[in-house]
Amino acid sequence: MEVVVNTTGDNLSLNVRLDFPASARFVGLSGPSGAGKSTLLRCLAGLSRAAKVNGQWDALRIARVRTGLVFQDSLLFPHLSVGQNLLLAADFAKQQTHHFDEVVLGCKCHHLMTRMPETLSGGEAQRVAIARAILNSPAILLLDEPVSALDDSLKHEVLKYLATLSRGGLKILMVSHDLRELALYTDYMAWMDAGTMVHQGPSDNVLAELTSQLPGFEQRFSVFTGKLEAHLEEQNCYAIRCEGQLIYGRFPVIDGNEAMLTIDARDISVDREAANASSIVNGLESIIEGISDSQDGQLMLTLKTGQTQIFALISQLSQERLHFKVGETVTARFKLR
Amino acid sequence: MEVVVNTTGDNLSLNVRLDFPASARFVGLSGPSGAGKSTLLRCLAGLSRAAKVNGQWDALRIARVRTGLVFQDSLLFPHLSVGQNLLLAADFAKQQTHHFDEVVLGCKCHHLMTRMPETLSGGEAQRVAIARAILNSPAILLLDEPVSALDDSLKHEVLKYLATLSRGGLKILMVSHDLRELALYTDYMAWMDAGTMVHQGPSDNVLAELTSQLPGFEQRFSVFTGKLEAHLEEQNCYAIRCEGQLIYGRFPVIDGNEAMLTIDARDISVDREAANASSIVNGLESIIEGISDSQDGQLMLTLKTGQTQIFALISQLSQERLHFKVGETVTARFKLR
Amino acid sequence: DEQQVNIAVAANFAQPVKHFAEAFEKKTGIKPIITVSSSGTLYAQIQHGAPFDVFLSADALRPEKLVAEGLAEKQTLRSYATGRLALVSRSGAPDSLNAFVSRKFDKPVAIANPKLAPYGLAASQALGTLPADTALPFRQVQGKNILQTYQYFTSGNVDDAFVAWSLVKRSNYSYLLIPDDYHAPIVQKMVIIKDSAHPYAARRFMQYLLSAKVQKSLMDWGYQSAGKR
Amino acid sequence: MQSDIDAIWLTLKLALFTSVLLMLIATPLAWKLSRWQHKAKNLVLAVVALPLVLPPTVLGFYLLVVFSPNAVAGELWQLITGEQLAFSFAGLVIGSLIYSLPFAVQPLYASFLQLDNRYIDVARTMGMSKWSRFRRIIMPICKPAFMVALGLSFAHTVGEFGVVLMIGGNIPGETQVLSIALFEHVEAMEYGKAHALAFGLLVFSFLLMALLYRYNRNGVTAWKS
Amino acid sequence: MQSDIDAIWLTLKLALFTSVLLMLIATPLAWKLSRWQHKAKNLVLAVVALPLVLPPTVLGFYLLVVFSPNAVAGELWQLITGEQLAFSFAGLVIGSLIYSLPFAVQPLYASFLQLDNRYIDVARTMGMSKWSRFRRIIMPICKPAFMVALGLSFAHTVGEFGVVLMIGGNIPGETQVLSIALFEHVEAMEYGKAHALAFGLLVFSFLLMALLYRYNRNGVTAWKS
Ligand SMILES: Nc1ncnc2c1ncn2[C@@H]1O[C@H](COP(=O)(O)OP(=O)(O)OP(=O)(O)O)[C@@H](O)[C@H]1O
Ligand SMILES: Nc1ncnc2c1ncn2[C@@H]1O[C@H](COP(=O)(O)OP(=O)(O)OP(=O)(O)O)[C@@H](O)[C@H]1O
Ligand code: MOO
Ligand SMILES: [Mg+2]
Ligand SMILES: [Mg+2]
Repeated sequence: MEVVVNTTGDNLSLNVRLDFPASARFVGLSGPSGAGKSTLLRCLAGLSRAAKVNGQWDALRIARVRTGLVFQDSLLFPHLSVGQNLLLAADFAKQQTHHFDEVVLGCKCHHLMTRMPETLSGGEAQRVAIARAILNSPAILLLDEPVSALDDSLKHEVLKYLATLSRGGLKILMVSHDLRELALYTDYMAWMDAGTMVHQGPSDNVLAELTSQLPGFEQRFSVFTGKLEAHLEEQNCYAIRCEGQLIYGRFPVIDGNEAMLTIDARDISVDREAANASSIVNGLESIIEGISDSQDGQLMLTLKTGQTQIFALISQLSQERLHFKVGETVTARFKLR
Repeated sequence: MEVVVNTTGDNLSLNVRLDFPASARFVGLSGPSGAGKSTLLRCLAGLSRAAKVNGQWDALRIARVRTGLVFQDSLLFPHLSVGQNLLLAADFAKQQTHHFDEVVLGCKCHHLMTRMPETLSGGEAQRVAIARAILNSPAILLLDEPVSALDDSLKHEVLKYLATLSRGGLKILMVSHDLRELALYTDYMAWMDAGTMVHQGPSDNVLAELTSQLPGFEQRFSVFTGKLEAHLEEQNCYAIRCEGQLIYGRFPVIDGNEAMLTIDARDISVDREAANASSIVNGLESIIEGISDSQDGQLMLTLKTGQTQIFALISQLSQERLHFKVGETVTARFKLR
Repeated sequence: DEQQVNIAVAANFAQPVKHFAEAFEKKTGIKPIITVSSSGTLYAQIQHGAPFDVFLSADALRPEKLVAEGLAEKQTLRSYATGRLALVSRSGAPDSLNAFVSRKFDKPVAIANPKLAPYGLAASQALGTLPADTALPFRQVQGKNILQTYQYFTSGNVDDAFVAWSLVKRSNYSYLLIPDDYHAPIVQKMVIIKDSAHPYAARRFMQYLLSAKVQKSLMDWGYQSAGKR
Repeated sequence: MQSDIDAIWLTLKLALFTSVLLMLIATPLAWKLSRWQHKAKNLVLAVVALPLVLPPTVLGFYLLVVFSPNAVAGELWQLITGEQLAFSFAGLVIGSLIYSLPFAVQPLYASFLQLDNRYIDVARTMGMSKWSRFRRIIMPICKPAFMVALGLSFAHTVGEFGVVLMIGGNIPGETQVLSIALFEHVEAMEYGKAHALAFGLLVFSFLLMALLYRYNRNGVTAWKS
Repeated sequence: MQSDIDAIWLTLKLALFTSVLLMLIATPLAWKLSRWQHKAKNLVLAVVALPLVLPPTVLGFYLLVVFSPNAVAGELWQLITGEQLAFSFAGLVIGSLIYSLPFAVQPLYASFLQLDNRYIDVARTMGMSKWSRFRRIIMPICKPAFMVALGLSFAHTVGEFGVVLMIGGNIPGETQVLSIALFEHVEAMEYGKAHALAFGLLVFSFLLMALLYRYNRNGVTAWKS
């Protein structure tokens, strides 16, 4: 996938190049409010005459194929019932790629079919809008914060359904402010600011990059990469050889033989003595490279093992007890999850 | 605060009693999509003629006082610029409770004043809608998913600003699907489903109740309550005596002398031997009361110390290594944060 | 000491009345205020209390009806002019009506609506004098009144029209004056309204209109004087 | 020419009175209709449009009958004001109001139907009175429709003719409006005068309308692109 | 009476032709105008409203001049169709179109301005053609305005009188419409016939309009409460 979009508006000049492997199926897009995410989707959907859009996504020329767009507001046609909205979309599909009832069920709007849009709750309208876009059978589906008004369990059900569709061949570009949501469901992601792409790549890479740059400690991540050693099916996790040591994770990003795991700095603890009888499975022997100043009662240890940098956020209280020093060898530990 | 709302619509019959101490300032409201949250807010704002609304919130009769409402859609007046929208709201305020520039800055819309609403991004419009409601100087502010379209850092800035306002005396009832967001910023919260209140109380209590009922393991919490022993200002944390043992946390909910801490089950690890040289500060000796079946490679240990129930989510891998058994005495450990 | 008189006049006689009114004002100092409309409209308005003093109708019927209904002074009912019908033609006036109907037509011929305008009635009577088997070789279009009928002609949409002599007398168009025995006389009558606010001025205006000098000059306007016939 | 100037002045006065009064009558009527959820609504809407299907002169004739001191309405009016309703300025205004009512009511009605009620809800929570809501929210959002209603009823009153002729009586300086004066010029074949007056009327109206529609500019119109 | 029946039939035909043609002309015009961001827009809008300010008879007179075979338009028409434009049904239709144009254009224009463009964007991403977007999205959302435009122009054509009278020539069965027949009855003091015809016209029009506005029922109107 390689798409270039250029446009200049009153308040934003958008110059973006999306560059992902052809295999990318479910791509995330994030960035601060006002970065131009919605504008980019509008351009990709061919709604901006001024914009120059070039490129293709897995042999689909962006400017040619049907691109469905779910707007940030649901924008259901107010004169049609939910069912009629969906049927209209299906009517104008070039081919029926998806089974009507399946989509309705996947987007959890089976009970809303006879309703008029103005009687729907926020989350209900959002689901109908997603279903409508899918039923139009686009080659590429652009989603602008499609699950922002859904409760957690519905959100995950819908996202899982979208992930299923993307595995079935539908290309999805989804805007969201929830980086974890993107990390969980998308395989690639991009982060934009002020009309330009700042980061893009495999979702976890981007997350790691992002978190190492964010001002607050709390959002910093460590990224562990290495050869995929095993898939422990029964335990439902993967073993990865990272810097010569085995670590385990449930949701690594897997790229052929390589695997990658990202862990929040706040989820990593540091031990001086390797405890053996702990439920914490993962431990990586490493050397303390840096210790930050305390900030709000917390400080960040930067550890290193081989080429891998590990960030561990510990409390000032434990530092006062343990007095970690630069150069010391410790174990960075984190739970398997 | 004690408010009773009854109304019957085509698709929902709402029968709700909100019951919080008078001291409640910042109250959260959550529940599945379609539960009736937005409908409840409309009733409280006096927008539903059919609804019967009775009760008061800290001496304010709900049906009498000015209740500002930020709708799920921003609904900025399309014929007025952002600045004019805000000025109009301020014009119709009964008294100027807040400083105009301060609110504009607090809601991060200082750079948008001359814009027309249709040129705003989703998040920009949301912030302006919040500012507009505040500038109208309501006695009670009702917010319907007000930060759902904001990126993380903006979201927290705006929520912090709202928290400041609530400390300044403004009563806020906020709907959100993000339970953690609610736990962080609200002091009380309610959870509703199908038009009725299912849980309500101090936010962390409700969270704990909720998480123990949720089907998935991942959202289960432990709640630690006890006497507030100390506020370690330098370390920026609080010490709480829970079941005779000292635990530390940065953001407990404090109610006079009592304090309360909630910890995700996935953030608690279980050790057989108490490790001393670990950056994990908190450890509570407890007894294993139950071990769940493995599900997706994870299992839930239910521990007990005194009256406190602790949920710890551990991996199947570590259970295979450590073979925890019911009745065994272990240490539940979690990081200070 | 009545300073004005309100005159309601049928459209076809508006021009002469305006002319006479000027002279009348100069002579008497009474200011005539002239309202022009179709006779039918004026009649309906007077029926419903219009503040007119004198009504100059295009026919005899309406003033007589007003008298019969007790809305006008019976003793003031007078004919003030007699109209004459003319056939105006762009391709040169025919010598007679018979010669006219033996022409070929590629446009309709305009007459006034016989139900509404006395000249229309006269025109249809005139056409009715033709031998019974004469099929008229043209389509008729009808104007609401005689003036509209004349406009069909002047605007070029018809080339022949039956109009009032008064309309064409001073024009450059060639016309045939229809002999006045081809139709019932177009007697135009006037009457003073019963509730007139200016009965004295109205009488003076009436007298002025019937004065020999005015009656004699009617011919210049395309009317015959009232007394004739 | 004096009579032409009188007629111009009278016409302006009539059109202004009528269109302004019409807005005052039509706005609440259209609003109520748009918020009314009753079957009879369609009937009321149909009744409002009815004056249109009668030829103006005929409508004027019936109004004349009703306005006559012999009729109840005319008698009542005379009792209250001491003046006759027919052939008076007030009569002209009433006639024009009835004839132009649909042009004011119906565009407003359509626009009010299209309005998103939630804007009004927001205004209500902001403590705006009914009148403030109307003036500061509804009116500006529906401005195009107000302009259309005002423009159509003004123009129609200027050009209207049959009704006014019938109930006004074409009395110079009192009820002789421009349209009748113009009509007279045409009828009297004073084409020079007629052309001048028609041209003047067109230019004047054009300027007035252009001015009116200019206010539409910064309406709710910007193109979300 | 035969002539009255002819007149009724002709009136219906004229009103139907005019209002349907008017919708076909007014809709794209109003749409273009509502999407046009140019200063000249106000001028065009003003021009559209202009026919209204001329008294119908006067407008009719000028049309008569233009329709005449001596004028360019009339000559061209005669060349193409072989028929005269004045006194023909086609002429009536053209005159009515011009006179009723503002009633169709302006309500549609106001409604199109109020329409949220993003609905059209959604339709566009759904692959709808221009025509589908219009028929399945724009028209239903703006239905109240379409009803108003159709209703006003139909009613106005039925009642319109001056223009038709002037350019029609009152030819029975060809250009003698109901309004003229009704006018004749009134002027000829045949009040009984006039009342009967007026009453019939009112009842018929009322039924027709009520039917028309019924279609508004399930519009975009439900009360979000
Ligand atoms: N129609 C418009 N006219 C002018 N400026 C616009 C328009 N639409 C958006 N903008 C501006 O362009 C910038 C990008 O807007 P966009 O909606 O793409 O942001 P976004 O990344 O989607 O933000 P959010 O997360 O808040 O939805 C913003 O500053 C916005 O104010
Ligand atoms: N105007 C209405 N007419 C009929 N039913 C309605 C109306 N508004 C809401 N409902 C229904 O009432 C129920 C509650 O709606 P409400 O908007 O209060 O939900 P909510 O809790 O805010 O959900 P969400 O989180 O999705 O916004 C839903 O089933 C909704 O479909
Ligand atoms: O003046 Mo008339 O009433 O047209 O014969
Ligand atoms: Mg956006
Ligand atoms: Mg809601």
